[in-house]
Amino acid sequence: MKIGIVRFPGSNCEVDCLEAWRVLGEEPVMLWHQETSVQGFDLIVLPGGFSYGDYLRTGAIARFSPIMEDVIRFAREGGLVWGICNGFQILTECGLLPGALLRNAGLHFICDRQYLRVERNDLAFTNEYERGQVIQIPINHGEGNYTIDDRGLDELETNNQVVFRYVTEQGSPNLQGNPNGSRHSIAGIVNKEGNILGMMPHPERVVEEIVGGTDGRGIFLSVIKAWERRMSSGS
Amino acid sequence: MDPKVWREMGLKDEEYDRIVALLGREPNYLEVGIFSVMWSEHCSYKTSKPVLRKFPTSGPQVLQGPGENAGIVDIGDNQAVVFKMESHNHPSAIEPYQGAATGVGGILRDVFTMGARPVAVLDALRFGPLDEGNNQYLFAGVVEGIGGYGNSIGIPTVGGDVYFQKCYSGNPLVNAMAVGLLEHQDIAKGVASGVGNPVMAVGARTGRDGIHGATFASIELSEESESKRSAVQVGDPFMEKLLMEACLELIKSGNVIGIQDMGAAGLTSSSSEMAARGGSGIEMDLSLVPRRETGMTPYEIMLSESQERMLVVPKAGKEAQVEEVFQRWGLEATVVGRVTDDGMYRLFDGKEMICEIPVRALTDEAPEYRRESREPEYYQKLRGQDLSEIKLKDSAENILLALLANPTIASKEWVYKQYDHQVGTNTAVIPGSDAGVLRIRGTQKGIAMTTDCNSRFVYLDPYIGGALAVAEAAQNIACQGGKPLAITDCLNFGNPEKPEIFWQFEQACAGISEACRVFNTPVIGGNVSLYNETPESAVYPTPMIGMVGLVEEISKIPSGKLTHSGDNIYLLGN
Amino acid sequence: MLKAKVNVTLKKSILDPQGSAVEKALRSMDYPVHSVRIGKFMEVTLNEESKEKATQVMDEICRKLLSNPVIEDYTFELED
Amino acid sequence: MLKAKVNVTLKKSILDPQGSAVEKALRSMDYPVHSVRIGKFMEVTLNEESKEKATQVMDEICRKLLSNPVIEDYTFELED
Ligand SMILES: Nc1ncnc2c1ncn2[C@@H]1O[C@H](COP(=O)(O)OP(=O)(O)O)[C@@H](O)[C@H]1O
Repeated sequence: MKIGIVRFPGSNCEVDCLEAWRVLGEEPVMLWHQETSVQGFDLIVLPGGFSYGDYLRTGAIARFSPIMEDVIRFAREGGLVWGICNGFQILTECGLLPGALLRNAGLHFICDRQYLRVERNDLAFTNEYERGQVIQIPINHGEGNYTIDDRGLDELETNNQVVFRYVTEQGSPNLQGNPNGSRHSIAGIVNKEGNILGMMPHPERVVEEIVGGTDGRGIFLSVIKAWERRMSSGS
Repeated sequence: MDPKVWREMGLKDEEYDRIVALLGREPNYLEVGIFSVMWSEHCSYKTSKPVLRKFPTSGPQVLQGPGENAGIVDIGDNQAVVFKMESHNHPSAIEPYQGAATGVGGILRDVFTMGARPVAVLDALRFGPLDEGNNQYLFAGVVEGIGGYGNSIGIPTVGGDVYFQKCYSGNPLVNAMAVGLLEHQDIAKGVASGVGNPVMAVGARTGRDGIHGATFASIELSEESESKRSAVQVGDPFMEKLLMEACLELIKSGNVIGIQDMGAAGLTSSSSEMAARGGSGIEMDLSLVPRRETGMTPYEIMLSESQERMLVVPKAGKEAQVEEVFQRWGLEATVVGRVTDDGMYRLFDGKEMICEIPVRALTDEAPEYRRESREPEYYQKLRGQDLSEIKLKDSAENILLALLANPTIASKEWVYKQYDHQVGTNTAVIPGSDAGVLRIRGTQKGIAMTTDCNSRFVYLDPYIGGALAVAEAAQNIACQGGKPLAITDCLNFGNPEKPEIFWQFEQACAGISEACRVFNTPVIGGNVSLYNETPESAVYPTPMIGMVGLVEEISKIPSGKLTHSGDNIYLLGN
Repeated sequence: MLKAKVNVTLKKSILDPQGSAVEKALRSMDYPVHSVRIGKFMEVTLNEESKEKATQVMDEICRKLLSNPVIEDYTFELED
Repeated sequence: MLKAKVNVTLKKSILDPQGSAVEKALRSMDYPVHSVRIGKFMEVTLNEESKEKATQVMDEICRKLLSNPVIEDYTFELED
């Protein structure tokens, strides 16, 4: 599988992503933000970090990096794009995903283990999980408070675009389980077509037991499986 | 020259006379400024040097002891750990967020300038009680600043400690430690050598930030220091991230003779120290230094403490390669001078020579003081106290509850949850245990790290307290399965010109030395922060210890948690 | 050169936790504060002499980069 | 009630990393930008009718809480 990880100035989880894929047997390619083509890739990952220092707004400047034009084309043509944390922020800034990420309601940066509920498992990104499964994935952000207007929120829910929700250990998406004030406890969403995933939590941090768990593996394995299926069905 | 000039810059009259003797003439204004920062306590260690010389600093594991930007210890397999701790107390008292943030930035530069990729940060913090004055504001601002910088640049903060004690009201301590990893062949040093080799300024442009910061760190805090506020610098972690990547790439390329961070006293200290280490001379043309602001004088350029800058001496002919690496990271690299062989420190403004000083006069010839030392009165008085006369004022249960509720003892989750402690995906033990542990990718090994110092003990008995700080660090490392390797320290004390304070300093250092010999953990680097006083009092003597240990088999580290009901609990020791 | 002063504010419908925090802090200090909203203030100097062109440029960069229309509004003023 | 509009800016000689990053970005997008400085904009509504008192209050809270005099300057304007 040909995976590209985009490295923006200020990205800081790109190597973690690379290593996570390696643990699961893939060998991704690092793409410098000044490149102009993502032709031929099967998946583009926008990693976490503080692209351009996250000055002004998170992800706001990265969106104008030369490579993003082709990433947008790639995504619109159905290519798989996965934005993690800062990557999610970039995806909303460039309009590939709806809504925006505001400062955490508690105003503090949060680094913590967080329970998530997997809302759907029919995606290339989630087929290895059960629907409704509660997984523990670290969060690490100062601005992960997902917001969108009422109509947009309705649309997300109606179209089943919410992929991960912040929940308590028992799986309830209530106030107590919501670390940052996100509307409807939204932790991750996809576009209508299901090929663009944006999420605040960091699954690449939990693919090895020694550094805290393996609940994040599911996404990586799902993508690999979806790709293998596609290859074997010859499409 | 009007004595007011050097006195305001913090030089004593006899120091000025010494300068005149060394130069054989009166210095000009710029030269006085340069001497004043180089001979400040912060840069010259003029008070502490005689004491620090007694630290054990060698051992088979030590690849680099004190004297460089950071110390290095061997961990086998051609790998080594680089670490150092530094204070940013005074800037944090004035502007907590930026003071703490730039503290992290500075200590990270000390580590990557050695050629190591920083892998962890620790922070040792001391504040006054939270219900008093602006301590809450300082605490919140400092924690946010440390997180703000470390999180952004993407180095995990994996440990540290926090105490709240009356003596720190108005004079908080903010000590940051950075730990890096490298392979032996990548070790870089802060030397300028090889006649004709270029000297390059890289990274951020120079502005009027923090002029006289080094001197500022060497005086007591007072109402007046409020007005010396130009000493506040703003950190730019994004710039530092780019600078770090560019420097590491450059060092790997093998084109670097020497490299050093422009920290306290900026261009002045980096260039003169590099020349001194290389046994060379250096000359620079200040009109070539990239500036952020217009109309800066040579004095301002030399004393600016703008952050995120480095001085690099590449091999002659490799200037273009250096520029190319920095350009790719969106940074500037500019030739500002060259290495000479006559041991002189010369500055030019275009064609005009504006400073000429023997390099050694700035470094080796800095004055050294043997301060008077006197046992303080409180010491014998407290020692004479009969502890058996102290009665419990409440039930044991209530006392336990009160202790657990004490912010110094209570959980520090509020602090470390604001720090990214996992980025890099190597953190095997996150904050909240005895020591942070990182696995070393591709090996079975790990490194454990901690910061410790119970300053109340040190106050009560500086010798034993100093030794205990090392012992506590060693215990914390051992509890996480590590074998202590070496320490760095950050010696926070009051005004050493007071004999009682100097006594505390000497005693504590002697205690640290003894403990380091016992644990076989040499001191491979550190930092001294004196004059930690407010008009009311000095802080408790606080020799912070930062220790790193080697974990042979990372898979075997204990969890430090009570996991099964019914398990036995043992108390070890006497 | 022309200088523009830009104010970027969160849309009314968007919660402003930072503003609320400051509001609470001020109230607890007994100031007669009803509400606080926090946004951004930017000064942009353009290498441009024509006011008309400058207005065009400012409008474009405010829309594209300086504000996020999903959550923010902007206003700007050109100085003489 | 009276409304005050507050601009908080970094002092001239203080480094503005945000501003520089935005400046560079705009230049690389080919806008004729000379410089950008970024500060804060706040709207404070006071439970206060007297302009004089409101000015006093605003001055105080700007100094004490809304700006950090070590690195920032502020200006405010009362609206009618
Ligand atoms: N400033 C800090 N930064 C990061 N971690 C911290 C900090 N303060 C405390 N911690 C974490 O919390 C742990 C417990 O702290 P503390 O309650 O002071 O106990 P201890 O005395 O065992 O160090 C520390 O070992 C460290 O891992």
